Amino acid sequence: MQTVNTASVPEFVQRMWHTLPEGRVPAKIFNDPAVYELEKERLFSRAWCFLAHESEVPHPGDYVLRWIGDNSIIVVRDEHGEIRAHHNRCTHRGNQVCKAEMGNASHFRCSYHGWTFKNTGDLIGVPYYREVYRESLRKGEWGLKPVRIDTYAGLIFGTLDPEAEPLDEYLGGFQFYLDFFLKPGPNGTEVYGPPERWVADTDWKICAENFGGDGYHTPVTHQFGFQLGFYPSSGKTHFMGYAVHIPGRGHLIGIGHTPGLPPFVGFPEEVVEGMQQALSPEQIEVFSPARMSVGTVFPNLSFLIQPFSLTPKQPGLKFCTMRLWHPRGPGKIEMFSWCLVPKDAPQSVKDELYRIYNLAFGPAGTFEQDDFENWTNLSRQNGASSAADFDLAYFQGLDWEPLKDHPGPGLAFTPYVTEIGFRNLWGTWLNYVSTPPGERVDPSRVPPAFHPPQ
Amino acid sequence: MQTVNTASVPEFVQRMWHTLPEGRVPAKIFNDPAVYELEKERLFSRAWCFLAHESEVPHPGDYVLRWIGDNSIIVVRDEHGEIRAHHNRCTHRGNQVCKAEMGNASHFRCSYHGWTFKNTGDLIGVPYYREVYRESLRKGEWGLKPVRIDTYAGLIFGTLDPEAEPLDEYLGGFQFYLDFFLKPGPNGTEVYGPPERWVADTDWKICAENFGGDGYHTPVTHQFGFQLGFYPSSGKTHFMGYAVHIPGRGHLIGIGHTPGLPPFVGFPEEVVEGMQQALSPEQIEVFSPARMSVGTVFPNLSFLIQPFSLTPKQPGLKFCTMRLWHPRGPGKIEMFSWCLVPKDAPQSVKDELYRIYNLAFGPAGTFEQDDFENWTNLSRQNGASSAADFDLAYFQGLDWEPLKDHPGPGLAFTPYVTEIGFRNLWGTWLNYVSTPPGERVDPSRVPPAFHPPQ
Amino acid sequence: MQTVNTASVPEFVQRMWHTLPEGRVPAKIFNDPAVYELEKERLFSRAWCFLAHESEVPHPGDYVLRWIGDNSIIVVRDEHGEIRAHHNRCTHRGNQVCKAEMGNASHFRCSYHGWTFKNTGDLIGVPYYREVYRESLRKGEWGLKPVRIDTYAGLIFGTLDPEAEPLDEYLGGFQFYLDFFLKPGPNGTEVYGPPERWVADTDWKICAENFGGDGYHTPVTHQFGFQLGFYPSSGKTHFMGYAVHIPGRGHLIGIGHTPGLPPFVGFPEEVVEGMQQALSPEQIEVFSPARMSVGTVFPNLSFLIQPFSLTPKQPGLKFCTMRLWHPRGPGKIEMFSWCLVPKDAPQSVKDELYRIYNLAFGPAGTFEQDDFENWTNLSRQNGASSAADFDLAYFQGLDWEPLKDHPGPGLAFTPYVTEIGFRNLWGTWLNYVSTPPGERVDPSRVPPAFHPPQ
Amino acid sequence: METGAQPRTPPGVPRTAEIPPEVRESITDFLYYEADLLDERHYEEWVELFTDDARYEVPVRVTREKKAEWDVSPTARIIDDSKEMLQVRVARLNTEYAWAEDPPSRVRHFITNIRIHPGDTEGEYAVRYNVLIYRSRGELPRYEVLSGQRRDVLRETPDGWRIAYRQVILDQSVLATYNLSYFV
Amino acid sequence: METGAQPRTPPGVPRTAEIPPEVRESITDFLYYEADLLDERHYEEWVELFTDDARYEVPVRVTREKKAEWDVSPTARIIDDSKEMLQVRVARLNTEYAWAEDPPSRVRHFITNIRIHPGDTEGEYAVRYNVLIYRSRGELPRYEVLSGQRRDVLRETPDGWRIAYRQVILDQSVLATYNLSYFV
Amino acid sequence: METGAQPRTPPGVPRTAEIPPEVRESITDFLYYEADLLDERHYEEWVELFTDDARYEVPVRVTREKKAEWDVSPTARIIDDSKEMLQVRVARLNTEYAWAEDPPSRVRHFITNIRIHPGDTEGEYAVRYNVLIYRSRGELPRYEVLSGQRRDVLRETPDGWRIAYRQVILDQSVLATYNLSYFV
Ligand code: FES
Ligand code: FES
Ligand code: FES
Ligand SMILES: [Fe+3]
Ligand SMILES: [Fe+3]
Ligand SMILES: [Fe+3]
Repeated sequence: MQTVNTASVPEFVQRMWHTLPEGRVPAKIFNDPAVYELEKERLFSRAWCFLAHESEVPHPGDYVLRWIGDNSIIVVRDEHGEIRAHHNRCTHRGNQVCKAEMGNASHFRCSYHGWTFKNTGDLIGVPYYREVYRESLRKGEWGLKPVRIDTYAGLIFGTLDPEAEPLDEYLGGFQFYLDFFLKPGPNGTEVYGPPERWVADTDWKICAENFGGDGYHTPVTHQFGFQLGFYPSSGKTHFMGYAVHIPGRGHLIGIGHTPGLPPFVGFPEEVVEGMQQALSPEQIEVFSPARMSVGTVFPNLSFLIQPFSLTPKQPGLKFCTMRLWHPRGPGKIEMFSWCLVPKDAPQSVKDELYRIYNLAFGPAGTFEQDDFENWTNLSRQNGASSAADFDLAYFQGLDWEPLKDHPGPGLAFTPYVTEIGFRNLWGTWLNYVSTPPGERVDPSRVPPAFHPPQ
Repeated sequence: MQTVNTASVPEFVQRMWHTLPEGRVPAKIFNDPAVYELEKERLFSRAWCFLAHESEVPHPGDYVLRWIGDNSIIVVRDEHGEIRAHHNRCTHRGNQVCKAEMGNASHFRCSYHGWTFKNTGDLIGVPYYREVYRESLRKGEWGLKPVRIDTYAGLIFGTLDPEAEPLDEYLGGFQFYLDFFLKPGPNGTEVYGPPERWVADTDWKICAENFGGDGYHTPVTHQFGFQLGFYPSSGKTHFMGYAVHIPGRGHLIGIGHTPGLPPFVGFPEEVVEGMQQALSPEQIEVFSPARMSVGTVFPNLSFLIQPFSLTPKQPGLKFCTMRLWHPRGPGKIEMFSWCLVPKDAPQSVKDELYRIYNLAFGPAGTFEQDDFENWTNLSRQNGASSAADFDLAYFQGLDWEPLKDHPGPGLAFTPYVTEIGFRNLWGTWLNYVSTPPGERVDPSRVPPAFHPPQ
Repeated sequence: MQTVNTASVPEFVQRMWHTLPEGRVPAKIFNDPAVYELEKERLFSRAWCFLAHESEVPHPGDYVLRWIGDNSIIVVRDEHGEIRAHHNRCTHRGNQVCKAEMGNASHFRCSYHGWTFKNTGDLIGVPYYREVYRESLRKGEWGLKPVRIDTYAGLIFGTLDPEAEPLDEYLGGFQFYLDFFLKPGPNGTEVYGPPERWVADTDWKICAENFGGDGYHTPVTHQFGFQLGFYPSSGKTHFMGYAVHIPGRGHLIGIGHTPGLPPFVGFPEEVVEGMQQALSPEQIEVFSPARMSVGTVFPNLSFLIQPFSLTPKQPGLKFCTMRLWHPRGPGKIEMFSWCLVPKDAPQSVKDELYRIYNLAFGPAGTFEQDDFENWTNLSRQNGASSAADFDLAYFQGLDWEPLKDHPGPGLAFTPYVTEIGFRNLWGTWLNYVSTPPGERVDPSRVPPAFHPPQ
Repeated sequence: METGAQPRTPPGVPRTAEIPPEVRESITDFLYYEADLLDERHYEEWVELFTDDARYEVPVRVTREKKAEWDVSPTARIIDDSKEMLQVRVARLNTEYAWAEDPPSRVRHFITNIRIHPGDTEGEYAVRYNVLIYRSRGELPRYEVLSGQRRDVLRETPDGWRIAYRQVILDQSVLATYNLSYFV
Repeated sequence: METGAQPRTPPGVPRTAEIPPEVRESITDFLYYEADLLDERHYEEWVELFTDDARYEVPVRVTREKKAEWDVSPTARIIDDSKEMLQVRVARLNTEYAWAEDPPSRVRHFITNIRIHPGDTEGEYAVRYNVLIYRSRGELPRYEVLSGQRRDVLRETPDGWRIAYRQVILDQSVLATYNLSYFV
Repeated sequence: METGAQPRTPPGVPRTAEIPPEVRESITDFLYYEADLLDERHYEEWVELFTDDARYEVPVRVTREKKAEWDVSPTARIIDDSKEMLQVRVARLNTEYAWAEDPPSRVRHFITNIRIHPGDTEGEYAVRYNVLIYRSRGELPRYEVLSGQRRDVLRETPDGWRIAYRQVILDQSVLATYNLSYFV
């Protein structure tokens, strides 16, 4: 849209190239209409965006309706078992051809004039074709507009950018860490039922940052958990562990440690075995001591594994949640929250994990409630005019040194509580929104997120 | 507003000059904030916009409140029986002087400071005139701001453009076709009660197009009618008939034929007689065989005559609906739906026609429901970012030849189902929104809607 | 924001420099998105904005939450009894640190990561400070961002402009008139309970103008009062009295007279004594004969003293209301309505004054209802496109002469009903919104609001 | 000006005494049962709750001056159905082609303020009550709330209560909904 | 913190047994009748349903911390009327100059959750119930919904039930309405 | 497709006769009492109204085609609590750290359309009713309205009625709220 072009990159965004390396982030990036327009034009139009988990469309014809930016996308498994994504827009007049969140369909028939598309996207039916079109319509060119997709470990991503680099390159080694969430066993994970969906007046970015490893908020935002005795830990050691990020890519993870925890504590026995088969020695070295792990795939997909229980003072089980912080306007999101369970686990274990997840997350979740309380308030405050020249403090770990002997990709730091990865996250974001349409986004332009003293 | 100027004609609108003649229309014109601003500034500010039917203000003092663009307009019959239109804005501070949808008033008294205007618009009362104004207020200059109006066959139109050509020229011969809806007898039509009004998240343009003669959607969108046995026709012959448009003017009509129908079938006897008196031989030639007719006066007033009945498998009666697709924001309309009945018909016939109309149209209408389902979904999909470079297929009849022997004005094509008139409609729209304020809109600039092979 | 700069001062605002001195004001200034952006950037960011009355925060730790423009501001009395104002935004991530409208707090603890600020604004608590910040965070620099404040007679004002002239200069002599509302006795006024708050679709400016002394609307908008016999006055003499404004400053007041009223009629005895002690002879000369007084401190704080009673045909008591017309969007306000009572009056008098105020003002007030009816309708009409080239009539008193012997500051005119002060009000407004960021607003640029014949 | 269209029951002083408790209870149960049939989309059962001579009216509401004679149009209707016509609507909803209700709306009828008066005919009761209708649809968070008053004539039959007449006065003149594909 | 202002009836365990069914029924009918008078704008009849010593209070609701002592202001009121003052409001509405209600609002009161407790005085009952108020006005599709709880004291009189005290607790601190030109 | 999840009570013909009036009255009173405890935030008393074996379910609602088998997910839940879990939520709300409810929401539950059927067990009743929930919070004029149907199993105990099972069917698939920090 002509209403968004280089000229309209707000001053506070341009300023960020200088302030970010010094640990300052302009508050207004967390809620601004012009920023939202930039993100639609330059970020969600080019990044690999999460669409669905393969287990949501297990059978031929199964589909779910999802978003890339503000575009409705059909994710469907075709008759041959191949997963495809199409724009949910009839090519005749643009009517919505799929109206359900999920279902099964061999074809989509438009309810306006009846054009019919196979779930492969091919246009196969045009009423009165001979009578009114004669030669003038080439059906082959008018199928549903396809969306380029790729998958990793059950995750289906899509991008609107034909020039986008392959998903593997985009993930840039973060797969090493994703496996912890996605490979609890040789057969990986599945979703436990459809996601919980709701809307909130929060900017998506603060959520993505928080789940990028904000261990700093836990003892305060979720203080009730300590108060009621859900955590053995006093909060004293809560900051310990590792923070890892992929420079220039934005992806990041926090891995919390509590000294003296037994390996893989809190996982059901079956799952521990599964992980030992599915993970590499390096991955096991990194994750087996973890109390919890939380990470974000740039821009807006996050994962969390943490221990919790239905009542306080229990040993606690480790559940896994996957969440998408989907932007739906300036300072607005639509939330998708899934519980991932090990495909190989017995149903009783899956049920128990889901129920624990449910007490903590989802719109009524005891953790989720307080996170959204903070994020919605924060977004409102950062949307005010005075936020345009208000810099937020991102100083944690500015001068730290990365770990030398970290077995995984990316750069690792200790302790877990730090803001190094966040600076890389916002540097990556800045790189996208500063790169005009037509130019390629060059990861090497992202400034380093830390600078140890010489 | 300075926020709208030539510079901000979106790229996809400019592109249309090239794509439209090839049968491609950018999807985003059907829902975009910048397009809405353009339409306010360049279309509804210059076109002849429908205000009311004369039968809505039969007596001196009768008024109704209507819109031109986003401006509230009082349509009132003054003491001398002359119909007038005024801006509904007090000239002192701009307060709304008329607050009811309809009523009768010899004058409008502003409830803020009491300035009083005759229904002619003249300012006749100013409190404390002598004490506070002395010489400084010339009452003669401060009446309600008048709106230029003109009428045809009971229809009252208004325009905000003092330079606008006369209504007759603007209609450009479409009167020939309007008569079918407006002259069921020597005394024409009247409205049956006040209009039904409701709002919807649809762009007005897709509605105007649909009622410009989209016979293509009927067998699909309104398939229930065939299913339940309301139509004898199988749908097989549904595409037959004529489509007529006025080049450069946008007006268009579709006239559906079903082979072997008796003339004027479905009209009450009295009405048939009335039409035979009121219509010319050429008009009778065109309309007597029509199964149904549906047309749009550019930009957003439409008419439909179609047969329907209270229960399936009845012969069916032909009712007439008039509807205004009034824009109320980007991708939003306020709907006005009237039933027109022959003034001369007996009350029992009027009642029956209205009841049939009512089962089909209005917010609960069995036809209207499904039209709005499609239009709202379509508008939402076409409002997404990806719609900006998504072209819709408008190929029907690209290379057809107009009929040589058509007795009416404009260009006629057969069969009825075609998109030729739609291309002329959007070409006319494009001409308006591309013509900057100050310049005159030149109908001859509108590209031809078809190009037969040499 | 780059979306607002000199280039985007609407044409109708620029036109005002010429039309205002002739008594014409473009209707669209009373409801326009671009105007609202200008006001955020240039007016509310620079003017002295009313925050609270000192009696709302009587004790150390007492706070209320208020607005400057669209920014949330904490007004708090610190431990030493000093009143302070802070941005309600945590300096770490921008979370809202104070969430209640009023309360008492020695410190504000952020619920996200636990940063803790004293009510002086000082940052005194940072979790894991040593572990994660080491040297990198200088606490001294990261307290709550302070807002510059100043007070007059119990009124607390704040400004976001460090360059703003002192409050005294800004008030420019209007204190003389404010005293009538604020000094009913040596100890001044206090609020009677928290304000009534509600929202309405009206532009704040028409409210500020109305309470700047629009005696012209009273006999019409509030005609019921005469009808039911609440006022002895027939309305015939309603226009009499004085209108005063401070040139270039915008402040203005209307003082209504009814011939032959005894001095200070309608005030409780105790209050009359109080005023005689608290006011100067000049002030007493001006106010003792007043039937009522109503005035506005530029931009959006107003006061009214008028007589009213719980039932008609009573002598009536004079209550005082203070109101803030706070903008919350284009053509939208949030309303704050307080009742001010003399601090020294007996409780029974305070109770009675409040109850009378309550019958007249607040969302259910018999006067307030009709004012908002007019203002919301007026704002809607003036928000329409056609309002951009529609000039409103501001002719009252264009050629009047100011009174020679007026004992107070500013320029005084008689009668009370005139639009001279309104022209100065909008001239002052025009001066602010026309002065680009970075430049100083020069009061001398405001055109004279009247020009007597030479 | 009153909002009523003909025939209408004036507010009228409560006449409890005349209505036996079991009638109050069974009419109340009937109205809740009927609402549940609608909200669960049991349309065939629902339409059978109307008598063969039933009439179902939703008049157009118009914004008029206070002094106007009516604001409920005596002529214009949104719905003016016989039982046959209601059956047509139900039959339509049961085809595969009622696009407006596929996916179906999520509708809830909140019935309150039930007041019962003896009808003009033996065995009939004039029942006036308020109805708030909540509707959401599709995967959008948006919802709509309609408010109105229903004015029924209920008839006692061997099969239980039946609706002989229903008029629904909606509290909007420009309806804030894109369609009434559900029953109010 | 509780939302109540004085005097208030605590939720209290239901005491059905103490309230005769006919009292429940007639109080319920009375409240529905009263609501209908308001929604049909029969204001003169309506105001006569108050006792001469009646008080009608709508306190200001304030957003406070959980630990605060009150969130219903003990001092600030939106309305604090005697019967005479209510009569003034009604008289005003009946002039030609009540602009805020011309054209009139379309208002509907939804009365639910009626709970009746014996009052402190013989023949009085403390009645606590929820009220949802829907209002639309003019030719705009917009509408507003107010929610609150009414806390009445109803008195039995020879003419039937009368309202001796009414307090309406509204569930907003910044009211989402441009005026309260209608009765809550 | 029906909206119900298992176990569900079909609309079913009213069976008033089987429910003694005093049971109807006391169940009605109980539900109003319970709503008031929630709206006044007496959570400890409230949670004690559940039986020790109670289950409280809020299933996820999904937008499906008309022909789909379900739109209330048989697996996905927003809440799936035992009494212990409800007690955890209440304990949390009573800490100083339940930020989402400090300041507290202003919540009002409007209970309507109560229909009572005999339960499967002696002394139990299946109660199905509609609930409209109004919530506003903070100093913003915005509010939200949730609509749903509750399907309870109430058990008679020496202490009065207790909730043995509650399922709340919400009428949205994408919830128009940023959290459910209050009980639906
Ligand atoms: S819009 Fe899909 S077939 Fe026409
Ligand atoms: S605004 Fe109409 S008289 Fe002043
Ligand atoms: S946002 Fe306040 S402590 Fe982090
Ligand atoms: Fe968290
Ligand atoms: Fe159609
Ligand atoms: Fe006023």
